[in-house]
Amino acid sequence: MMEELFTLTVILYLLSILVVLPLRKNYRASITVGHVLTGLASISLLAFTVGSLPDVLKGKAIEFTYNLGVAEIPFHVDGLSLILCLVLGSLGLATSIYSPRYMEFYERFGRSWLYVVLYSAFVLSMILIVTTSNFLWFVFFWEVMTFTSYLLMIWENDEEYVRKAGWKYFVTMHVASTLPLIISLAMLYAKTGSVNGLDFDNLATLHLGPIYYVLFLIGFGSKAGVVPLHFWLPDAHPAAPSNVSALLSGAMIKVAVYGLIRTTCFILRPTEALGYTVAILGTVTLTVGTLYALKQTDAKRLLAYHSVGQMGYIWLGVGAGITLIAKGYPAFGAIAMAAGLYHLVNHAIFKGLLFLSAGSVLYRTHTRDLNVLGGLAKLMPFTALFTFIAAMSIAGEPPFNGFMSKWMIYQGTFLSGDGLLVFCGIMALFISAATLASFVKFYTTAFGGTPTTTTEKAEEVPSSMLIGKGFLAFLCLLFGLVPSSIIPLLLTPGKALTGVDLSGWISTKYWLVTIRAPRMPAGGETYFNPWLFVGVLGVLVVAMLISYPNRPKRIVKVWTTGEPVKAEHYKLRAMHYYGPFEEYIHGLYHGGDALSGWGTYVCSSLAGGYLSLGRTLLRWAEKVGKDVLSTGRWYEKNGKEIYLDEAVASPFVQLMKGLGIAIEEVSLSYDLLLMLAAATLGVMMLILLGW
Amino acid sequence: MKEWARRIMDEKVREKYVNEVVEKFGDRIISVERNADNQWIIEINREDLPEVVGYIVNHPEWKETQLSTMAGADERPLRGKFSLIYWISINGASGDVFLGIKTYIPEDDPRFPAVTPVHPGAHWYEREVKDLLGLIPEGHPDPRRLVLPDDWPEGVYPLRKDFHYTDSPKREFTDETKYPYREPPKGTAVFPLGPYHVALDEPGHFRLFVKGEEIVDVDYRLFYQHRGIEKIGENRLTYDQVNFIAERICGICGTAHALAYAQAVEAAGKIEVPERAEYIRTVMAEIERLHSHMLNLGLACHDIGFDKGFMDAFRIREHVMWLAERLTGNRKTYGMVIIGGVRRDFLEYRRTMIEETLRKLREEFQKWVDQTLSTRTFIKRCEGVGVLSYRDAKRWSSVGPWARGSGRNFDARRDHPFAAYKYLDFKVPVHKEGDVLARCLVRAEEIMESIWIIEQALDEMPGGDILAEWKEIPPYREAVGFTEAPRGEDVHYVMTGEGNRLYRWRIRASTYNNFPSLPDAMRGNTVADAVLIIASLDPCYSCTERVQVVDLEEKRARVLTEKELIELSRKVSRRV
Amino acid sequence: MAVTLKYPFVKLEAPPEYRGIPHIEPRLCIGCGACVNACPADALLKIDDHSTGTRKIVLDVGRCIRCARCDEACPTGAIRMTRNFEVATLDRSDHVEVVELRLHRCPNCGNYTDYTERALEKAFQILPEGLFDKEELRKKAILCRNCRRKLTVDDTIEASREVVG
Amino acid sequence: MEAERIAFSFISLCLILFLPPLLDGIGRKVKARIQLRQGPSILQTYYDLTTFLSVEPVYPTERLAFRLAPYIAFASAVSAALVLPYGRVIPVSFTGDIFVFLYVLAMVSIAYMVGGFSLNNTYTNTGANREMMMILSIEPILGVAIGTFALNAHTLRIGAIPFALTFTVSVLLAYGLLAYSVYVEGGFIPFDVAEAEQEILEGTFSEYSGYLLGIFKWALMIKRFALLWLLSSFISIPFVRNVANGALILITQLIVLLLLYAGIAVIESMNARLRIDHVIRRNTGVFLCSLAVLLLAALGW
Repeated sequence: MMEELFTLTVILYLLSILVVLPLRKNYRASITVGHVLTGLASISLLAFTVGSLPDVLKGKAIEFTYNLGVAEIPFHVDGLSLILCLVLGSLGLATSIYSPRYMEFYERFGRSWLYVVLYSAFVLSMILIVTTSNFLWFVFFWEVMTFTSYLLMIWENDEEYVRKAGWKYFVTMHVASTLPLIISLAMLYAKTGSVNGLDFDNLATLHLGPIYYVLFLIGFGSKAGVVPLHFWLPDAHPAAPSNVSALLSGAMIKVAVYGLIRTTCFILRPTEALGYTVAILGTVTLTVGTLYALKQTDAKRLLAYHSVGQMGYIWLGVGAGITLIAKGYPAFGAIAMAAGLYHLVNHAIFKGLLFLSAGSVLYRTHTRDLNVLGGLAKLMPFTALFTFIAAMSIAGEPPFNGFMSKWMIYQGTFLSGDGLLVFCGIMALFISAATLASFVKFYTTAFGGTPTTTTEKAEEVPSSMLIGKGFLAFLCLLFGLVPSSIIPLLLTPGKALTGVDLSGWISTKYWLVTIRAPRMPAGGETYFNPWLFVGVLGVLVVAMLISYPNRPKRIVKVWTTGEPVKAEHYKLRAMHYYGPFEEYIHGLYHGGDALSGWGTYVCSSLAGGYLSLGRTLLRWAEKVGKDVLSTGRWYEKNGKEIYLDEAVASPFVQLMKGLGIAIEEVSLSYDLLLMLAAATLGVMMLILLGW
Repeated sequence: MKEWARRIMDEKVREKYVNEVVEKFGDRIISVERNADNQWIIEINREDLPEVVGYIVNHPEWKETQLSTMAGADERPLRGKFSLIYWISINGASGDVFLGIKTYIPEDDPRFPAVTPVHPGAHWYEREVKDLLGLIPEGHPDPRRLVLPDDWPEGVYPLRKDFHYTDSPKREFTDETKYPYREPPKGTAVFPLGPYHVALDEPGHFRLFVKGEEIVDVDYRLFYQHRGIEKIGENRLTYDQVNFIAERICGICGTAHALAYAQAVEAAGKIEVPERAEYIRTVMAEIERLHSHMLNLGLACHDIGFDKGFMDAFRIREHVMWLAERLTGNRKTYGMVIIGGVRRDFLEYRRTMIEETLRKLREEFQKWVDQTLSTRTFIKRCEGVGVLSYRDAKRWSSVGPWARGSGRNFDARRDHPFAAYKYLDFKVPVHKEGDVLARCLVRAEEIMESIWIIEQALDEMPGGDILAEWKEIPPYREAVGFTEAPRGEDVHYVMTGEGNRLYRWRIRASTYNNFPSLPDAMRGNTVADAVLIIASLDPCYSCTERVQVVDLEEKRARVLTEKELIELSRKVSRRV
Repeated sequence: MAVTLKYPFVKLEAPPEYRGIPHIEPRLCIGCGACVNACPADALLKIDDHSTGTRKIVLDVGRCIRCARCDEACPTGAIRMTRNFEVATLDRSDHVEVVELRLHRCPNCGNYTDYTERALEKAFQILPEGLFDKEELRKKAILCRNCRRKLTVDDTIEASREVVG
Repeated sequence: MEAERIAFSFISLCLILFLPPLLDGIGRKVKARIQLRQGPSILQTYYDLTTFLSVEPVYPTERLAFRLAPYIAFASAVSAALVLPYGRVIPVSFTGDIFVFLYVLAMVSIAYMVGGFSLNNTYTNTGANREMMMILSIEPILGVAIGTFALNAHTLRIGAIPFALTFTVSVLLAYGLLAYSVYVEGGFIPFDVAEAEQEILEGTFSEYSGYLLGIFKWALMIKRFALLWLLSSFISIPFVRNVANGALILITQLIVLLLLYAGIAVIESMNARLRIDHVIRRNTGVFLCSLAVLLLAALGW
């Protein structure tokens, strides 16, 4: 039953790809139709998630295989996968509702159908990544994800900075993410010697050396934007259209976390060293990322830096979990890991929402510069409300979801009884204040105060976009107020890993969460009851409002101490928020700059080599065929001679064909890059299959 | 007379200065006249103004030389011309000379080359002349309105003789009449300070252009409380009556102003003041310095939330106030000084009273200083804040503790010994750091010096008369009177007139010379320090803003812009 | 221990030298107007009414600046600085003191002179003894200026007659 | 038992709502005495508050963020205070966790900031800006204090920590850190930069008036009360942890609280206000030193 729902999802996505091709001439129609289909797909995915919850909670996993005739794709959906499915489903749904109107903003670029193709391919690839149980397919879809995301990212390819960012992303991903994975894949393939041997449960039986830990850490760390491999992210995510940014920040980097847990915990064994590494990497990441975000005045860049920061939280939670499990506190470790995953889900939701809000602002005011924005709360009340909810969530204010996950992370670190983890927790606590600061700035500069010359003409965005955001805002509240709606699912990976019974350690009634830690004195359990809190708060506010009704009779001008001052001169600019603080910690920024400077240097030098490689590849490609289309054919034709595994090749070739058409469409400005992308894919497959 | 005073007041020394100027500009000087013991008036053509004034003020050897005051007068009834006179004082213990550089400006072409480009110290003077007499300084960097209220009609010049002091031209307050403030520099916000601000004891508007908390630049608007004192003094008060309004120019430095005025008239009228009177004047001036400095130190503490220091300073100050009350009959407006001497004598019992109070004062204040300077947070706030470089202090002709905190070493008491100072010994504390702390220290040390001065004066005070009889003061004689007020040198320029009345009276309060340098001290500091820096200037707005006929009522009327209230207040002002 | 007082609830004594608000002692005032000339602030006014023959000396404490010039100028010590400093009031008229005096009337022509009877009396009082013939002087002095001039002229004519005749 | 619970809850609610002004009044009186003044009556703060609360406010904007801020601040301050132990009773225990307490308390500051930033007014903006920087600089220190407690007592439950603490060097030092951060969070001189009156006209408050201002000030007083009550409970409970009688514990807490307020008044009157950059520098220094405390705790000392 459940497989069908899943299949339906896949089919709907593929359908959306095919349907738009005939509609390629009509921009709006094609996008709308495409997104209706993706929306439906997301719904069915959600249905699949919900439907398979009961089994998964019992610890069972859903297994099934697609037989494409030429090849078999095995699937294994357990709790971990389901968490990601939930994320992808809800985010996919939100963006599908949001995008049709939003993409009007990019009408000048045309190529609507290509957008839909890429969008579907992107989301679908992610869904398949988190569900497939074969490492080969995992890597393959991984590369497809990278590739499609890259194309979406450079959508505004007439902008210099976009091309640069895309280039940076593309190179970094291939060097730092794909390469390690390919290598590990190759090594594993060498060990097992067959494609089926690359199934996860089979790999889990092998005894694999520490080198794999390193490879996976690099591979997934760079994708997740973990310091010091984060430098590409703040450039890349803002470059994309906001709805895509939402997916990039909301979903894609989470997939990396999935990969990390899946490989290091399920294929390999969780070890203390690994746990500490992940936790410390997380701490460094959340510190650096957020403190940088504090300085940003470009709305989307600020959000992107926060993606780095929040990933740090997730890694910290997961790392603490791994450590504790490895140290022999399985139950509490499971809780800590659940905390990390909880933050993963929450971050996907509120960061998606924030990017969509930033998109709405961009959509109406055509700027992302917080210095010139202002007073939007009056003009876009609903956007303001949703943004506020998201901002409070990410700042971790009760009773929103961000608080619940952060709170659990604090429990997981502070109660671990391990000095190092406690220190990480302290940094997390400090950084959550920094997050608050940064989002107070984000909200108040864009929405507070009186409208500026830039914003005075803005109005509320179309309802469809609002619905998309409203859905996410609702989830923010749901997961904040009813933790029991998600925590059991989040606990399953930990359970599956440790196989302990968590009853007595953590109990979640509908809203009450109680946690017990090892060596905790009697009556020392920590607990939080969001509903009661909201109740008390509400009662008090209402009581005060009744006793002191609050309705302005007349509005007077703000006080300028007696001499007239123009309103636009009478506000703190975004760039001046927290000046003294940033000034004081500028040394840290200095280090960070040096770091990312070094990163970019490496990146660019690599890029240089990469480019020359690309040129040769291009010449070579031209020799065999005018464009990638023929490159694809070339694979098919010569497949036999190099023992090319048809099963692998055929979907790949399909994609190639699609790209062939794509290149015709895409302006010359970046078809060299496209060529490179395609060529790299080819080369990788060759390396991998030449084994 | 003490040795140091004799050295300074030596005739040959004085001649030297005048001669050097005369030689330098030989035939371009129209006339040189010695109008008083230490004052020369050198008449030149208006074209030469910047050169001559610039030469003297920026003279390499005469280090502490500065522009003391500048007065424009409407001498059309006498000569059919306007006149300008720049008074430059030679300071720094080098010689007691005031040079008045005078020039005449024809009625039909009321323009003159601005001195400000060569010496910024003339900045305000020239703007003021433009406002009040309609003499246009050409090449002035900032020709905006300075003194007159925003809605005062163009082309009405209150200090011209054809403007009667009860006149009140038609005014309405519209958007056009708003003051043309500078646009904030790129990427800065405006942080308006005043006129209504808790930490400003009097109205003044400072427009801080800030990047976050950092002050990038400052624009200001003062002169909210012009009371037309000069006009009134010239039109409806007799020489003696003027003394009492002079005393009320400022709430704090009453004696300083009264004394400066009296000395100016005495210099013009060649009136000999009895020695005992001079001693009493000295004591009064020092008592005033005591309470003024304590007030300022207290306020400095208050502005940074150090209320213990604030309250203690005021508690100690109370001794002085009480003393003043016993000696003169009032806490502040003493009504002591009058042309030709003083009005009340110190009787024996008062003398012992003074000595006791001073003893108490000395030890309590010493305690206060130790306590405050040992408060780390206080030092943290004052050190390195609001630094005014020596160069700036000189550029703007700053005076008093404000300038002495920046290493300018001059003090009218020592450099132009007036009253009884020539008979006394005292130090002039100078600090080089130029920050708020330096100014506080200067004031603290000056308090100790003042106590010492009073003690000397009481010991050496001779007997005799306290008031000199004087009959007639010859008309159209010019002179300046100068005192070292707590905030620095006060200079009053008088031109005597007929019928027991002044022809022209120019008051220059010390703050007038200090204010223009405030932006230089503020730049680069944070918003938090702004108030403290202003306080460390020890501003005395009402001193600074005495000129021109606008009654306070009328100002209020302008703010409310209510016609009938304007009418009503016009009536009130007529009654004056 | 606290140095401040609960002021309005405890009485404050001003020191003996204190210059508080001035006060005119009507019994001593002779309406000479010396104070009016001395006052820099126009707090004192002199208002004559020749029809009814009254002179008002008006003191408005609201305008007074406590300079005590009037105190110095007053020949009879009628106006004195008190030690009272609490002048706050809800009614401005509480600040005004008026002394009303009768102007001297010339017994001959019946016009009012521009000095008061008391001023005249005072003048007689301070006259040194034995210089003049009191009676003669009094006969003359009580007349107004014109009548006095007339009288003088008449006397001269009288005298000349005697000489001629 | 239940009756006692209700009684204590009621008493504690009264304390939360009506004690803070009195404590403020005591502080003012002490300060006045140190400055050799008569000073206002101890009840002065009540008078001020009632005056504020009886006046209709003047609104500079109709923006909801601005209008609701005082109410949110008040509500969160009270609800934060409600999770603290009074005697042996916690009035409304929607949480026992110290982090939740801190976050709820932080909502007062958030209300303060959102209120201040919702206007075009550099005074309110600067106030809000400073408030945020204060929080930024003090958070790590609080973190270390709590971390040390957690390492020592293995729990984060406010009610449980003081009972479970075993007194070691690190714990005693952690007490110092807690006291310091409470003092800073409370915004007492020299840390009152966010409401600096002479500099920025009390920051955000400069645009509030009437009962909105009243509620806000009240909220701030309650916030201070909550912080200091936390401290006083941490100080007093270990001494009376074996006393069964709740009333006795409550009284000890009250006494310690009063002593704290008096002591704070003394420190306040002996200091000038710091500048925000000074505060940040000082707090960072304290934080770096406090890491040593954490190390000690980790080593079990």
